[in-house]
Amino acid sequence: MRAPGGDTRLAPGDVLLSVEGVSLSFGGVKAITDVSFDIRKGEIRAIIGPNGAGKTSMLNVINGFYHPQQGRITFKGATRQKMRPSVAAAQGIARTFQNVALFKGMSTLDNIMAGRTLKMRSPFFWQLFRHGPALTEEIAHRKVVEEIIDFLEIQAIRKTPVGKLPYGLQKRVELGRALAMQPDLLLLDEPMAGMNLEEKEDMSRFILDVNNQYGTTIALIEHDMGVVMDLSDRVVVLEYGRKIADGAPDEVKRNKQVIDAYLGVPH
Amino acid sequence: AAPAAAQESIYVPLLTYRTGPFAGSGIPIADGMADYLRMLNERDGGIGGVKLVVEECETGYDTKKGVECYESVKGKNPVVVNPYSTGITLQLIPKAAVDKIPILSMSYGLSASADGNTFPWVFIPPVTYWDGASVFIQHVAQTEGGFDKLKGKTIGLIHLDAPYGKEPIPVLEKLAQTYGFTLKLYPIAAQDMQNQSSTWLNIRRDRPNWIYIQGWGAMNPTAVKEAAKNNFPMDHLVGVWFAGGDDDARGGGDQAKGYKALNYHQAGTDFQALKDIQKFIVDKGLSKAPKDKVGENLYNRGVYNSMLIAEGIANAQKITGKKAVAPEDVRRGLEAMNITEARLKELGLEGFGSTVKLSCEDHSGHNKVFIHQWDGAKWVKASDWIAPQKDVVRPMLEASAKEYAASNAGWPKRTEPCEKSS
Amino acid sequence: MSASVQPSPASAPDTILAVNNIEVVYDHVILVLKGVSLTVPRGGIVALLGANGAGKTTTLKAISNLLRAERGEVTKGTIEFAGERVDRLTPNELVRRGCIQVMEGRHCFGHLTIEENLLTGAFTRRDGQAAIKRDLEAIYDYFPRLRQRRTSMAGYTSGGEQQMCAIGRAMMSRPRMILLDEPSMGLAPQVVEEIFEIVRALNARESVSFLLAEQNTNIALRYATYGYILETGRVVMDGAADSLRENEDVKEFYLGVAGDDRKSFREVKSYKRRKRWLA
Amino acid sequence: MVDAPDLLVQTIWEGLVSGVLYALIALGFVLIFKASGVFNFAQGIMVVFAALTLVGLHEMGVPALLALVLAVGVMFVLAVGVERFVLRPLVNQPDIILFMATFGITYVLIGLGELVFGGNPKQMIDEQLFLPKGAIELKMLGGFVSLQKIDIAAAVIAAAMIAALAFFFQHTRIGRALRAVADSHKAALSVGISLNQIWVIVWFTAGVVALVTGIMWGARSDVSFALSTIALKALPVLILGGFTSVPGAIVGGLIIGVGEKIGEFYWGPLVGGGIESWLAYFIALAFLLFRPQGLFGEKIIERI
Amino acid sequence: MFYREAGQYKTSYAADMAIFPLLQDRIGIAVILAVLFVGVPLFASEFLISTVMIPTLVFSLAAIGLNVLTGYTGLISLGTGAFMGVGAYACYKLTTYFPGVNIIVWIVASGFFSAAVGVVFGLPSLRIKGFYLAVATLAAQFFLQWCFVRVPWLYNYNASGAIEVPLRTLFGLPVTGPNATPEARYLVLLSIVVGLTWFASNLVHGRVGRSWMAVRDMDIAAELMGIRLLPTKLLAFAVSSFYAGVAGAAMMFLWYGGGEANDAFNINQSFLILFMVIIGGLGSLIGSFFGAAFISILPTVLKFGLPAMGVPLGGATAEHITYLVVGGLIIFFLVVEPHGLARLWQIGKQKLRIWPFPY
Ligand SMILES: Nc1ncnc2c1ncn2[C@@H]1O[C@H](COP(=O)(O)OP(=O)(O)OP(=O)(O)O)[C@@H](O)[C@H]1O
Ligand SMILES: Nc1ncnc2c1ncn2[C@@H]1O[C@H](COP(=O)(O)OP(=O)(O)OP(=O)(O)O)[C@@H](O)[C@H]1O
Ligand SMILES: [Mg+2]
Ligand SMILES: [Mg+2]
Repeated sequence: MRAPGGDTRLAPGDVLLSVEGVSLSFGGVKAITDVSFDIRKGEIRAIIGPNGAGKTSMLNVINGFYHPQQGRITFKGATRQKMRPSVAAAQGIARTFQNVALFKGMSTLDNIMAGRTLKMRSPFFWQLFRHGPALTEEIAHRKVVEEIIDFLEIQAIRKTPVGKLPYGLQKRVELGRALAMQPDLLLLDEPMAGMNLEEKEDMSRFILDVNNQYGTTIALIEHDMGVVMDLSDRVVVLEYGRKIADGAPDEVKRNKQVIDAYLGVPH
Repeated sequence: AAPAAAQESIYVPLLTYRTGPFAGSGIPIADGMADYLRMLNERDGGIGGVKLVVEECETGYDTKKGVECYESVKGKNPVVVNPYSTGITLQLIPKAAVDKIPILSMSYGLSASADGNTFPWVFIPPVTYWDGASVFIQHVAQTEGGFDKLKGKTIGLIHLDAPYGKEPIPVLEKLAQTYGFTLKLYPIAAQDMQNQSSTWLNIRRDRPNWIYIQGWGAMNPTAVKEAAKNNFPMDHLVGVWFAGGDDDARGGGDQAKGYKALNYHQAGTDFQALKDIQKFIVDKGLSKAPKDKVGENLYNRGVYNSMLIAEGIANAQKITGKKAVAPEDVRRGLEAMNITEARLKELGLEGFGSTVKLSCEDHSGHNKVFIHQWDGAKWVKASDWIAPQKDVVRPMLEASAKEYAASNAGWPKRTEPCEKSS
Repeated sequence: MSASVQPSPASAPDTILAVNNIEVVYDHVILVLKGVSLTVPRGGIVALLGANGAGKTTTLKAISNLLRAERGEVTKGTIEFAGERVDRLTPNELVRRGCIQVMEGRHCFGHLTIEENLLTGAFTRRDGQAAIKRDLEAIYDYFPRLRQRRTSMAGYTSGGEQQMCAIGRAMMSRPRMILLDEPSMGLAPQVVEEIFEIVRALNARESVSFLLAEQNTNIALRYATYGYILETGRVVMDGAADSLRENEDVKEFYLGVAGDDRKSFREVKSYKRRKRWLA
Repeated sequence: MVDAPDLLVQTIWEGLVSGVLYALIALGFVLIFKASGVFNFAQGIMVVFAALTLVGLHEMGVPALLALVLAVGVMFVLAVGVERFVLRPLVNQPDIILFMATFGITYVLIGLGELVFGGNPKQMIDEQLFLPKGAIELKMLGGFVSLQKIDIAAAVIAAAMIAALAFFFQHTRIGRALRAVADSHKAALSVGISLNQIWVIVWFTAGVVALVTGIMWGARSDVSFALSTIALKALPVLILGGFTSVPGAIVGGLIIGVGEKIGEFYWGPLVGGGIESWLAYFIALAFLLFRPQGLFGEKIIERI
Repeated sequence: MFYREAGQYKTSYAADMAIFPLLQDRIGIAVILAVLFVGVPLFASEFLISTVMIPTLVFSLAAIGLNVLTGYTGLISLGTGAFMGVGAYACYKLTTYFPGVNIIVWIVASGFFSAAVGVVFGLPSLRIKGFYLAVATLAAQFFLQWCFVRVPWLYNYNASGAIEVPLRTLFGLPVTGPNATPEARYLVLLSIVVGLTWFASNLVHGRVGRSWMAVRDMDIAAELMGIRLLPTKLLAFAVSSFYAGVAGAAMMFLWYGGGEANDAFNINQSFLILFMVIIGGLGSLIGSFFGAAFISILPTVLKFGLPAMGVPLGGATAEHITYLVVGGLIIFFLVVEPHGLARLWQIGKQKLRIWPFPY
């Protein structure tokens, strides 16, 4: 699915993205206060925390939708403070959303194809004729997309407008759309909310496969501790916008502060 | 109006507008037009013994609908078409020569179409807007005490910001040069017809001595009201004939007293033909017009218009000897039109309107106009008949007609033979 | 919990909600429910389980009459609430009769503050400002997070906060029955637990009945008394919560326990073919 | 610039007056938008229709005050009709569809109004309704400023209405429900807000506002459907003030009114006049570039 | 029964991506084109061609343009009328400056001028959204309309202030001007419409169309996926205004044959086109045709049809009733199917597919 070599300078285990001292507030609301952590290439990094802790906001900062008042983000060695989201996308950051943000009027296929827009280059002129380079390109990308569709087992809903799909499938299509961008860093915001066990298992499988087979780095927000503990390599815990713990799942699980703030009972 | 009936009847479509933003002016005109023709049917059994089939087609003063109306009546062998809107007329002018259907645009439409050599199928009697403007200036000169008094005066033109409204500008500009007055233009966009306060503030600043209104519909009463509000002397406010409706003045209330407008026919019902309309149509409940509206200025405008149609047809019958005349015949009939005082009397319209004499070259006649004045309740004649400055207007018209033909590449040369004037 | 009453669908007086063999069509052509029947006993907590797209949400919307707003239609069958046919009522009339739905996917009023959101829940109430105020406080006690954010516009709050707001808003109408669609979605584990405790408390104290569509089968069956399992628009299995929890198929597909141990998500090696209870 | 100071004063006064009248139209619009999220294109037509009903009934021989009551009644029937036949079946549809439906209403009202009362313009029965007539002429600054009494009345009435409505929206139960409905039909339904009832209330209120507006406008010019084109001027007022803000309507109205009068008066002649037809939109656009939701509009929520 | 896709398997992506993947649809299109190109000019009356077919085609073109903007990109515009006007004046100026070049070239080329103007007025769309943008586009409408009157250069300083359509020929046959037969004008127009529809269809089915729809459905998500909003929106404005411009030029030159352009391209025109797009179906090309046909034919049918059917109505009353009926029908169709005639059509086809079963 993914031609190797999107970025060859970093070896697995190197820091792909680092967040240093980021603070973000909206008027009086402090969504994030002085948070630092890093994401290494090839890992699955979970971000957990109680509701309103600032997890989604953190992802929004990472892909340029929110601009932090303080702090620095370094991605692939390049530091930035402010960036248009489309630029972040071009650099290789893709994501899914907590409240499904699919293009509701479009079919599954078109949604995932839309994920490839950045990679399509044929000139407007040929688009008019849907011929020559435009057609070749369209077919090439369609192949990639079909692979993703096969991979996610959503062949049957290829042509269904996504607005009509049940929630769980929408989440899957959203994952497909993010995958179509062939990102270096994939941000998943509660990909398994509203899924039953079987579907969570499927989704876990997909996430692991993306991670293993294509070496995509993943940042994952999830409230299902089973999933988080099983899948992730390292976990960062936020509460009220502050980082309260960071480490391997087992460590975090036993952290008293984390238990009080979030887990309730030890898992 | 089936084609089969064409032998025994003459089909006269009337493009009218009883709806839309200008319905207020359109309704009385439509009533007047229809009632006069129907009266001929009732009283005389038509024209020359041939019944008229009168059919209204609603345009809403909308060009698109108007053209659609034209297309729909075109197939039914109409002897003459009355577009009743400058926009629609402009649209139909090129078609007329091709479809061979005469267009009668009575004192509206394209002023240049007075040139019969270029526009053999278009008629614009009894006057054009250009004539109107020149009459207005003459009236100003008369009131001020001579043309030399115009020098240094400021004259304003409030006009609808559309081709219709802009018609008088070239003539006024020319006259301004000749007589040395300053011309100020106050355009009013169609959507601001009822929202003229800033225009009138400008007028207050510029202090023009006279104002001419080339307006239509709701624009006129609003202008009259604003004039009153801004203490503009009413008798220095003069409307073109289409700004002389009863409702236009009535809207201004008492303060509108003294407001003037050009006209080429009288208001009221003191004419035999109008009495006949009342007798044969209105009293029998055949008219759409409320009884008290008969004889109002715009109603009578409709009557006058239909009188021209009827004369065109009657002339055609006379020239050709046919009874059920064809469009081409009526074109000839119109070209040969010569309505004298005597003829008006015959028609039961003595003193009612201006005389009309058309010819092969002159499709307008540039006939006489007078000043109407609102006395607070009705229009009264406030001047003698004034002849337009044909010497000024005519050359301009002809030049303009040439230009038109030139810019419409392939404009047909006149091939229709000229009629000996009857 | 396990010692609760076994509802019997036939016992009409004890039944607060009875859905009889309904069929639902979207857009005049898409048949989604193909004859679903279920009953909720007065004071019962009934869980509606099933995979994505099974039709849980559709069933709940059919009951609360929100379907029409999405161009869906109940083409067959009847729905009775408290012994009265309700399938022709407006949602508003149903809320007045004491049945309210918490919709899947939050649906807070984005431009209203959290507090205003909660107050809209009391729209149909007629018992005076004081009582409403009291309940508002009670909700803030249930969800302290909401108290903190009471003056924020709901549109800006986090997903979980919105979910709490939606549930609190429904509670503000003092219903006799709540239709809960995926209450646990997007909530922190602690809060999920709390929500179900609230459900239990309301049920016990004020005998509010619940019909909940929930993906988190584990917790749903722990709190519910009875369960229905829906697959592609049909009820394929139903029974008391305990018995469902013991059922092997349910265990495998919904609870994720093989034998005694919970499997790790990492170990789900190949994709399972779905096994269906299809007829 | 100020070569005639009395004219400047008069210009500002005229601007304020038209601003108030624009604001009145905008107000009816805001009501409906706020309460149902419907961009009610028919508001302008409703103004004419209401006034036409009033005048038309009077023309048919109904005494003025009774005609006023009947016109209010007609607006109520209209509200019920709109709710029953348009809004109810279109609940939860995209905004643009509802917008489109109000075009349908526009057509129906034009057709109905002209069919019943005829298309010719009518005089407003301001005297019978005890509205003041005439003007106060103030000699000042070497000239005069004339204030029409009817305009003063309009300003007073508008101020009162706007204050009442602003209070109603922010501080009452129904007001809150209205805003909820505007946010999401679906969610509003789910919490038991009776959309039907709300819509009737709101459209009726908007109808009454339209009637008042119609009387005021009608007294300045006359009552005909040509008037509805002026109603378009309410649109820049709306975007300037914000679709959802009652005070925004009045502030927007005043800014637009004064802005366009001054613009036309001082700069219009430089380019041949008539710039009033578009100036209002550019003024609104300029403000909008800095506040895309209008001066007082609800903030556009962008969150993901 | 006959409308089943069963057995038609796609063996390549290219085949699956075809715009009409079903054989039945392709045959249908061929038949329709044959009727339009051959049947109509041969058998239809002049009245039918000039008051039904030509207006419908012109409006279809404008509706496609607006659909690109509103239906596909989600930007509501109330300035279509003015953009049409820009096209008409551009064509007028071009053909008077370069009378030698074929008029059809200029009709199409005039689209570029309105595209440019469209882009300028599309700039605020970066910040302004929804109905706020819709009202902002009215600035374009009124400003341009003002220019049409106020800039005499546009109408070549002629006295009538109107566009005067000169005689122009194609292969020696007059296609514009009073001597052009309705059939000739119709065929020229039809060719333009078919060609531009094909382009539009290619665009919306490819990358460009997907970015438009992405921006429409969820602009934030689109931006986070790397679709740059401003260029995408401006492109939509450009393409949309291009179509509007060509429609405007076609309207003046192939339908009206000249006239008061200020009046023809007024605000009502803009609204009318918006009607068509919504009634026809947002985001559907075929819907644009349905909508254009519906809105342009319905009043004509009512106006000339009712009396022909023996309903005796005076002109004005008929007009009022037409208003009532058109308004009522707009509401009726929206209620029946808010997604427009195109969706009704689709549902109809779907029902046909599963016939004789209800679902
Ligand atoms: N655009 C915004 N404007 C105002 N407040 C905001 C905005 N975005 C986020 N917040 C606030 O910041 C806080 C963190 O929100 P965020 O969405 O990041 O939480 P979260 O950790 O994702 O929670 P959840 O698990 O419930 O999704 C919340 O209190 C939220 O209300
Ligand atoms: N508005 C609609 N139009 C057409 N089909 C719809 C619509 N809403 C839902 N459906 C279809 O109805 C079926 C059932 O959907 P429903 O939302 O009831 O499932 P669900 O069981 O709630 O799933 P989930 O667990 O994902 O929420 C799905 O196949 C869906 O595609
Ligand atoms: Mg979140
Ligand atoms: Mg669901």
